[in-house]
Amino acid sequence: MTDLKAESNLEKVFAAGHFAVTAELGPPKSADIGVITKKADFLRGSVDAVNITDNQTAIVRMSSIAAGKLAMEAGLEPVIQITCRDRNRIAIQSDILGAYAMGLKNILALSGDHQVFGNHSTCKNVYDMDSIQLVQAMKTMRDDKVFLCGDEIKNSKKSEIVEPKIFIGAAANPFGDPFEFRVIRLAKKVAAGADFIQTQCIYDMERFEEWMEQVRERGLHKKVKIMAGVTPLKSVGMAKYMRDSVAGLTVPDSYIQRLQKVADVDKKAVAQEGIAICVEQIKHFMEIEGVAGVHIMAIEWEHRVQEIVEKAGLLPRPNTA
Amino acid sequence: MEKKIALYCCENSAYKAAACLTGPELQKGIEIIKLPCTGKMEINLILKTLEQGYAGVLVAGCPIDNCKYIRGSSRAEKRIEKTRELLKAAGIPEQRVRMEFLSSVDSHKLAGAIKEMKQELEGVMS
Amino acid sequence: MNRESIGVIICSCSGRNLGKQEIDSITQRLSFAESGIRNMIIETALCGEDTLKSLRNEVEKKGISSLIIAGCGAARISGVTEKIADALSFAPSSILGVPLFYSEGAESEKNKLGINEARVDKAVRGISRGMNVLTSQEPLEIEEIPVVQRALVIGGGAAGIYTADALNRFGHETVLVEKKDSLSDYGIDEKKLKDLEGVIIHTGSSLVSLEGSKGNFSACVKTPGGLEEYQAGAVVIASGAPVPADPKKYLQNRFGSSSAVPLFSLATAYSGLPRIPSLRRIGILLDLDRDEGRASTQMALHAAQEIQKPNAAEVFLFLRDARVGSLHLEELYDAVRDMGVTIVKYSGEAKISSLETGLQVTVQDDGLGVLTDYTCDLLGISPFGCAAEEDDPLSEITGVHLDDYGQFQDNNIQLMPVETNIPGIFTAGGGRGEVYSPKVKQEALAAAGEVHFLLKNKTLHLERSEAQVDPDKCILCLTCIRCCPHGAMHVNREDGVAECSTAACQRCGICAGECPAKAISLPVWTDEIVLNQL
Amino acid sequence: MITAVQKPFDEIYRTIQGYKKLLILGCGTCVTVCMAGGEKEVGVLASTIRLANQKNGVDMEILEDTIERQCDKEFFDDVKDKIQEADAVLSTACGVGVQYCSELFQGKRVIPALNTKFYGTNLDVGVWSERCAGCGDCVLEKFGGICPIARCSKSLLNGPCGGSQDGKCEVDPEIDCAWQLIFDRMKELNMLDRLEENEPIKDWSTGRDGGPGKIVREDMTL
Repeated sequence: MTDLKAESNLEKVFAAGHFAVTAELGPPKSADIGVITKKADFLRGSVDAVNITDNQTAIVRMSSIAAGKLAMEAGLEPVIQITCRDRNRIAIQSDILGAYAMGLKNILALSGDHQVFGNHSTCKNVYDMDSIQLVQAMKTMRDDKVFLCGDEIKNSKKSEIVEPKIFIGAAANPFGDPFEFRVIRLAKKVAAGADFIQTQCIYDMERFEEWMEQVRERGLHKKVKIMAGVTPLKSVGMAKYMRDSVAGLTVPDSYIQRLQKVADVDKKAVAQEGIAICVEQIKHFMEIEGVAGVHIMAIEWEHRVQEIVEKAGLLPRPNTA
Repeated sequence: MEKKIALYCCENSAYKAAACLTGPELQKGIEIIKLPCTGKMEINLILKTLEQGYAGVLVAGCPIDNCKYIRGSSRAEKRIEKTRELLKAAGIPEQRVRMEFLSSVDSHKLAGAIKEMKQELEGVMS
Repeated sequence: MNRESIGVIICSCSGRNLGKQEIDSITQRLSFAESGIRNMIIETALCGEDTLKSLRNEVEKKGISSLIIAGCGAARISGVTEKIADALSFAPSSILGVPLFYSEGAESEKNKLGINEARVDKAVRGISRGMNVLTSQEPLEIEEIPVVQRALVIGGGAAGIYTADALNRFGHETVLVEKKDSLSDYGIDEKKLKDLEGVIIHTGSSLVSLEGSKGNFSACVKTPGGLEEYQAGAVVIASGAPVPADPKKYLQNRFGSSSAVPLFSLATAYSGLPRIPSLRRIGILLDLDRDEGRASTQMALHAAQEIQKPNAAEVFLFLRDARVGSLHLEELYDAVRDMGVTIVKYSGEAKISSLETGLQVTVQDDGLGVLTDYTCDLLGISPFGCAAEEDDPLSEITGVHLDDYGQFQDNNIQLMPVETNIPGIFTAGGGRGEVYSPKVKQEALAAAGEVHFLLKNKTLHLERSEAQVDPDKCILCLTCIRCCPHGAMHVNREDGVAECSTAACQRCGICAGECPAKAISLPVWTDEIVLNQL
Repeated sequence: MITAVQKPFDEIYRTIQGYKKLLILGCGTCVTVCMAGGEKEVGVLASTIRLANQKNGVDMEILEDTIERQCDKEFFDDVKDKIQEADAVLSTACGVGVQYCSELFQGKRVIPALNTKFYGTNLDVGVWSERCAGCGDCVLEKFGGICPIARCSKSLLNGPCGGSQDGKCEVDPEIDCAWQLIFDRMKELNMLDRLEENEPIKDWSTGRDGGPGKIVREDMTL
């Protein structure tokens, strides 16, 4: 086994050469712990780690670190998401120390959705750093054992250095514009120190393959673990919404037609067809050189994740303990 | 109190139409002021007219695409719209300012607009 | 202006104006003491030649330097004031017309020798207001601008050549600039070209820049021999119709089918089609992107006639409106219809879709009142109905506006046919959408006439009533320069302020209405003067 | 240029209540160019207030004046007396002018009539667009002359976020994606390789975050 940086479960799964599986867990819009434990029950055993979103779409939720700690207690390994929207470098470095101290080892850096989309659209955003700089910041703290200001990470002159050993994640959107910049941005994230990448959810397999080709041309897949993102389609309506209203997403007509065909016969069977498509996609990802795992974003559909993973032939998940 | 209307007319069209207004009910309480083009009409001139006690200001110029000076009527239209917004924001009936587009033969149209405006003013100023 | 030098003329002609008693009442109410009006002149038939003569004497005798003329309705009064200003050599701003509004039935009331108080009231107020206006304004200077005795004609097609020829005959030095390498490319005959002797002709050349204004433009022309500078008193834009450069290619690309051909090559394309036992269906379409004129109608009718003649085809002619108001066109139209050509008048847009063979034309058929499909083996489309692929660069260079169709000068009833938004620049022919040759010639002559009218006065006497920029207030925000429809505003770089050209300014006041610093005023129409009328 | 827009009328009207004599003071520079507070706007605002007062039966005398710039004290000389005479000044200057006016006239109530917006350019008559955020450490050289701090909704320094679509920003399809502009420009300049360099965390202390700014040109101070 190679030298591990953070010794998280996710890192170990990658290191052992497995095709990794992660899912997503959105913290509650309240202080209700039950929401987390319930979702955790669905996911436990089916995935290697779970992303805990950070005030996703700029809507206030329980903090990702607190929810991550609760998810860990419920038997999951969290990937803590941190956006650059709400905190400056002081707050973020402090949170990284705190998260690590509580045993949270995976952190994923994001720019964050702009606040205009959320429920506090009149607030001030921060963006002291961007996501690439945040990746760099985590690497600096972990590998150079210093804060961004250059001070060593220790409590006093005499005390020892205790740096946060974080497995560093970042996101990639293969479909945003300008397309040519997408792979440059990935390269910058890798250069900044990202250990793993999760992509935006993918429907347009052709465009994704095109992007992966660019990734391989630069040899990036050898430097970073790339996890392809998927979101199972629950209905024809959802498919059309994703196609028409979500920036940067294209849902091929063939998928929509397949769902529509099923819907015409039996409306209840559409979800099953959506899962079938998702499983096909995962199997396809496993064939693509350089894809090291899948990130399943089943929005409010956590209870179907196990079925998807199972049908993709990815159960049971490896035990790294 | 007599509700007077200041009728600002473009000399190329509406002024000629205004000259042919007939009937005492149309001539009464109407002050006709000539402009070289409604594009000369400034927002502040409209407001100052209202300040002087006029109940309404009716700006009448050439049809948008037949302004002798190409864009005078369209500029006037926008300024009148802006003036109405200002009045509304100040709690003053926006009906007190109005714009009409007509050619020199459209006396009947102008007469209609004046009648309508008088009625509207009757409604909002009582 | 002081009150002593203002004269008031009330016209009491036999038109539907005021009666004697009413005039008496007016003069009484405009009492000297109160209004300061000293010079009251009552005239009958103000516009007559004899009256003008006696008026001149009276004005001189009394030392009158400005006039209020009350008479006629508004529709006529401006004409009358202009005429009097001209006869008395008064500056336009020193004569003010006060229309005497009359009501219907005034005639009969006058005969009754009664007094219509409302009318008298109006006249009194109108005249008093005129006094306020004239007394509150300073006399304006007159600027003399020498008119450069040269005309510049851009474009050497039919319109340009006829214009240049006419100007040549008027005896004006004329420069003709043509893009193509030879004028004969347009099929103008030798004889006509010979007429142009004396005209300075630059072929293979184009206008690069145009500055200045009416009476004194300076143009830079790119010629094969290098750049040439010309001063000119007037400019005529006679560039061609804004049609696609290669209509055949354009139509083929646009409709993805070689069955769409330019109307002028329809007959050739038709004769190239292989013979089949059944009748061919041939379409002819006008008014595709814009309404077309008589030239297109004529071309379409001729094409229809030619193809229908051998009786081997069924011909459909699609048009929004047939323009046949010209000698022989009406007859031709009837003849074509009698031959069996189906004429489909449509409204709205014509939709053309490509079929496996041929095309389908879908139009709202005015006659049937429904959306109807017609399949055609071949469709001849008039290139003059196609939208311009790009704006004529002359628009950018000269500042002359293009209409929605990309043509010079929209159909603005306030402008004479060949006038443009820039004084001193005229336009004729294809560039403004006219391609029917008798009409093109007419326009060319009209444009030449306008230029002649401008150049024949060696000097322009212009009253300095153009928009005035207060240099202390102007902050050069450029708003006026961007807004002026006539290109009259420019930057005075020396003083760092905006400046208005006396010759180009049309006195519309749009700039004054926009200026955020209130630095611009229109002398005859200041806020003060306008508000004084209330 | 500094740009501004007029505050909603009811807000202005509320703030001027209770004064018997109000001076509306225009500024003849930036806010005149952006059509928010020049002589014309002062006249329009004065008339609108007078009309509202007429309607509401409010007794208030309104004076109007416009000076060259409200950010330089010499220009206030012409209106000193008027300011002293008025109970309050309604300034149609940017935030700088309003404050400076109130600084110069101790004890005088100075009320803003505008909302100051940004440093921008006049794209066309009636259209202004933000170009600079005044960060105090210009980065334009690196980005082909297009500022990601002022023009990217998230001020990202290392490339576009995932919300860039067809050259537009996810925040509003009216906004151009600054990074699309930067990318296109750098491509045109044949300098795309420069965008591959990781841009380090920015020192924001040179701008607003470093506290209120002050510039002293020692060679110029008297």
